[in-house]
Amino acid sequence: MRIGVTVFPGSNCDRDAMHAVERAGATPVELWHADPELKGVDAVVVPGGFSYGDYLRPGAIARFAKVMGPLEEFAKSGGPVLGVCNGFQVLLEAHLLPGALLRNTGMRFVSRRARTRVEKADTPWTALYGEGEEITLPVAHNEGNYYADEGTIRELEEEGRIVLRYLDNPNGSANDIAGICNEARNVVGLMPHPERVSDPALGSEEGLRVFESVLAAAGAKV
Amino acid sequence: MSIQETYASLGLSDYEYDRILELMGRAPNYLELSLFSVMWSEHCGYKNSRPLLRRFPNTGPRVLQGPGENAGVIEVGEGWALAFKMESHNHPSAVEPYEGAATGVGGIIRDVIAMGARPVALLNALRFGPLDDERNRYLFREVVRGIGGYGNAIGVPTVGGEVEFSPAYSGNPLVNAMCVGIIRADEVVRAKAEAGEGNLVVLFGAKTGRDGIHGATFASDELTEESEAKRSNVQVGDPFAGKMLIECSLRLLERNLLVALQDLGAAGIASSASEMAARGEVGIEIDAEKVPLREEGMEAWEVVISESQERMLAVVEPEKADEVLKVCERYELDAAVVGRVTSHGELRVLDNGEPIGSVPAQYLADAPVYEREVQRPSYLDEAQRFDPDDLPLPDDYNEVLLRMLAHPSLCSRASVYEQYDSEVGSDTVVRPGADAAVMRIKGTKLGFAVTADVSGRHCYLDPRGGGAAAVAEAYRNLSCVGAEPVAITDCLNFGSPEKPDGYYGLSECVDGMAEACEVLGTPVVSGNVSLFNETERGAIYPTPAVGMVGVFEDVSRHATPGFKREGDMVVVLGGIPRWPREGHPLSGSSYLEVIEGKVAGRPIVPDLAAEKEAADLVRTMIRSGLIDTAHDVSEGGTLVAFAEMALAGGIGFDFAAREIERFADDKRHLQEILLGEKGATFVVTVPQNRWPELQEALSGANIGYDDTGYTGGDRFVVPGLIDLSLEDLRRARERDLFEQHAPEGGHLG
Amino acid sequence: MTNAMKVRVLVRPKRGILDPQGEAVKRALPALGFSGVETVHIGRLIEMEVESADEVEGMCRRLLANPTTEEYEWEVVS
Amino acid sequence: MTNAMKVRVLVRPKRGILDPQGEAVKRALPALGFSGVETVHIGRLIEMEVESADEVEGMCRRLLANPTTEEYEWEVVS
Ligand SMILES: Nc1ncnc2c1ncn2[C@@H]1O[C@H](COP(=O)(O)OP(=O)(O)O)[C@@H](O)[C@H]1O
Ligand SMILES: [Mg+2]
Repeated sequence: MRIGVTVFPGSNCDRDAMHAVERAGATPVELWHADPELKGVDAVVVPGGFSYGDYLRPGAIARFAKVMGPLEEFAKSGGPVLGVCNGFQVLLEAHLLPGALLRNTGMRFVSRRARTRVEKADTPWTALYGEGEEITLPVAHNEGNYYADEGTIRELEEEGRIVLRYLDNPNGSANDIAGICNEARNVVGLMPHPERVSDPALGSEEGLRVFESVLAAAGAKV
Repeated sequence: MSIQETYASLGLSDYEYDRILELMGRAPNYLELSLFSVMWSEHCGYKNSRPLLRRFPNTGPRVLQGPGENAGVIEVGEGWALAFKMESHNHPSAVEPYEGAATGVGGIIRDVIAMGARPVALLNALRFGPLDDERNRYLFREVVRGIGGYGNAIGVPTVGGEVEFSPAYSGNPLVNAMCVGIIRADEVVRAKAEAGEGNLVVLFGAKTGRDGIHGATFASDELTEESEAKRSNVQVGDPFAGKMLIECSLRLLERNLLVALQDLGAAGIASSASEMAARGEVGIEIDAEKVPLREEGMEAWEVVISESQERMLAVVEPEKADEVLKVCERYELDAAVVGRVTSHGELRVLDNGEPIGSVPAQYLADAPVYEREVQRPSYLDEAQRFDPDDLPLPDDYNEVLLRMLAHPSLCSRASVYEQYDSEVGSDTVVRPGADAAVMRIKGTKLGFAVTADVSGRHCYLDPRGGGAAAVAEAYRNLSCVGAEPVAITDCLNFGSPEKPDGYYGLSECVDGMAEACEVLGTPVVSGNVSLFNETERGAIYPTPAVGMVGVFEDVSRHATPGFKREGDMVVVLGGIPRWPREGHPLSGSSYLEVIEGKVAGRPIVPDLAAEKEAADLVRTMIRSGLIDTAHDVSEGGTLVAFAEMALAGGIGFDFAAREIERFADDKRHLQEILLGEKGATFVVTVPQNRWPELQEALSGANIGYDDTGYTGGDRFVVPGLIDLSLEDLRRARERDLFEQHAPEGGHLG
Repeated sequence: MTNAMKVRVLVRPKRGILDPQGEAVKRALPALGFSGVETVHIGRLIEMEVESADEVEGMCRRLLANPTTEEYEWEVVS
Repeated sequence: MTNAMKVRVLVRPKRGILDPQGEAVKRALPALGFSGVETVHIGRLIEMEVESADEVEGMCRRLLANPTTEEYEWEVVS
């Protein structure tokens, strides 16, 4: 399986995402922001970082990058897409997911481990977790405070589209939301960084199954 | 302005100006004078410190590059090497803390890139005045935000550092940043403009503006609209451009497109070009009009000494220039051929073909050297006077421990390092909070550890001992995590060397450090000097920050300070202080400062041989897998070390009653055991069934040790003296150092 | 540059949306001795020189403001 | 709230000081399909309701703007 990893100017978790993809047993493929093609990949990860310096608003400029056109089509046709941290912000700005991420209520960058609960295992990126399973993932962000209007939040709750929830909310996020998916469930945005805990050498592999899930999901389809 | 006023405003002395006249055989013009002024500054020319720096050992079996390049380089193994350096940004941070700190981080990252290395770890050593002052709080908050703002965005993890507060730094904060980069040993790039004549000079990165041009000349002008517009600007960092610069530089090197590479620091193009020329023994010509500009109407001299951030200078073979420009375009960076390498040996600036200044690069590289008078300062006798027997005995150890743990210089640093991304890059094995950060090298079993240390208080009370102690502490910290210490970088933060007091501190600290480096086998491979750190209230404490790097053959064999299991034996290795005492472990201690409000006494002079023996033993035991839990005893003594280990592991501690009973009648000795700071001491734990193995491992060594208690439960107990829950300890120690601070967006200075 | 027009765009958090920055500033004011501030909201100021104002509305809608959380207004200032 | 006045503060990077945000946005615009933008500068918009305007100048100087890198202007809007 080939998994694309987008690289915008200022992306900085792209290499980490590729490393996790490799560890999961897939082949990472760099998708350069200025090239309007997905090179035939089977899934796409939009990694974290500070695309375009986070200037203006995180993700606001990146969503216009040339690679985003084909990526949006891919997402709409059911292709598995995962946005992590800044990648989540990009997917929100691109309206592939609803809502927005505001400044952390503490007004500080927050970098630490967050305890979370996997709420839904019926997405291609969480298939290998148990529903209700608690995992500890790193967070590192300035704008991770998920916001959407009441109607949207209700919808997300009712449709089971909150994929990951904080057990110790680090940023003020509505309903402790750490990750959501779209209606079709193929597009997932996560604020925490599963790729950073995908290697036993770093003391934890709790995030690796995110990447293994998409392989398993693809395998199931074949 | 008279000529004398002009050179004085550029920071040149009469003597230096005469020297320039003599060298040049004519009067220099303003541009040339500017070149001398920056190249002969302490920052670039080390005119006050060069003879002192020669005292440092700088070679060793793993040293690939010692001082003199943009960063030092050491060998790790399997062809991997590490480039690292520490640098100060004290003055800019005092003026504009956010940008000062941010550009400090950016600058040190570029030094590492210039060696061809990929930056993989950042550290910082910080000093501020006490937090009860609004300005100090503002500086602290903004410096930390600036470090995070830059490091987080550029995607290099900030994995360690240190922060302390003391009135000695009020108004003169210290902001030292360190960067470690990784590189293949055979691909180290040197900033030499070799391959001589005909090669081109390419400037790439951000556009050039009037940033940081020595505003001195305008300072005395009347402020008119025009002079205001021309005034030098505060330097602002752009981590986004910085990130592009890293990727672009590494891509250029990977594709073998560069002959030499150099970052732009103080005095911008002029100093980088002259350094390259001097090192390569060639000349360089710069066409000022070819430099991409951000502002209109800049004069040629401004262009070549501007300190705009996020720029690099490269020497390129002519046939590769187009390819270089194309790569820069891919990373959306400005790039232009701005000059060429020549054989005339001069740094020559041209404006549309007209030479507007020309100086032999060697002259610029050859700053005058001052050997200052060394005189023992009078404050020392007074400060060292301390009779431990006058010290009150604590009547409530519970309160003592809680107060110590809550003190801003001893409490948890989490509120600082949780503002830093410490994991981006996916190489961080041990995150901030331990004695040293541990990093792996992907695709290998190798790893490295890195720490930054110094005690200003110790250096103030005994400069030579304090200098040695800083190196020894770094050595301990690396050994505690299991790394083999290899080499150091340093940043010498001192007051004025023109005052004998100040020069004494500098000279003594350097001697102490040099001796420690010698004995411990950790040469100095890079560093930086920051002098004149003084306010009207006097000089800062002598503060030689030490950044030490160590290596692992197998990074999975490392240790951390947190207790791991219930029922482990807790052993003090190096032993608790014995009587009759050889020195006073409470002299100059944290206890004395925190509880008694005194900075006094002469701290115990480090026993370097003992430091080495104990640390090496700890490392050997970690490597062999015998221990996985270790912490050194430093600020706050064993009591604080035990408490930190209990909190880090979330497991309680019970001091063995018999140990306490032994000293029941000797309360002074007990106080020294619990709170003294004597160096060369570690706390380790072993499962009880491996205690014989530990004793066996220690049997041949000339090191005292005491089994002082057991891990377990959720209380911290020293029988008859302390009985606190871990929750009590946590509440005291885990304080938010920023809690009463104003929010972002604001100035509030 | 000759016939460029200056445009000023103000982007502010939508009413009712959490504004952590504004809140933080409001909380800090009393400590500095400033009283009588009832609300504080913090947004973005964007100033541009453009050849024509035709595209400004589109830029605001698509790029400069996030319609989920922000509202904007713009004007030609010279 | 009854007799509160609304004050608008505009804070912008000082002239000549690098404005990385503005630069990056300007550089990105053509690729996003927006042409004809010659300069972009990004600053802060602060809107407050205050009981009196007497202290606004002081707030700007001490908290709302950083005098080293930013300039500000303010006005009462209602
Ligand atoms: N300014 C800082 N930035 C990042 N990490 C820091 C900073 N200050 C302290 N730390 C981290 O906090 C921990 C405790 O620091 P310190 O008390 O100085 O340790 P030690 O006494 O072992 O040298 C270390 O892991 C250190 O790296
Ligand atoms: Mg330590």
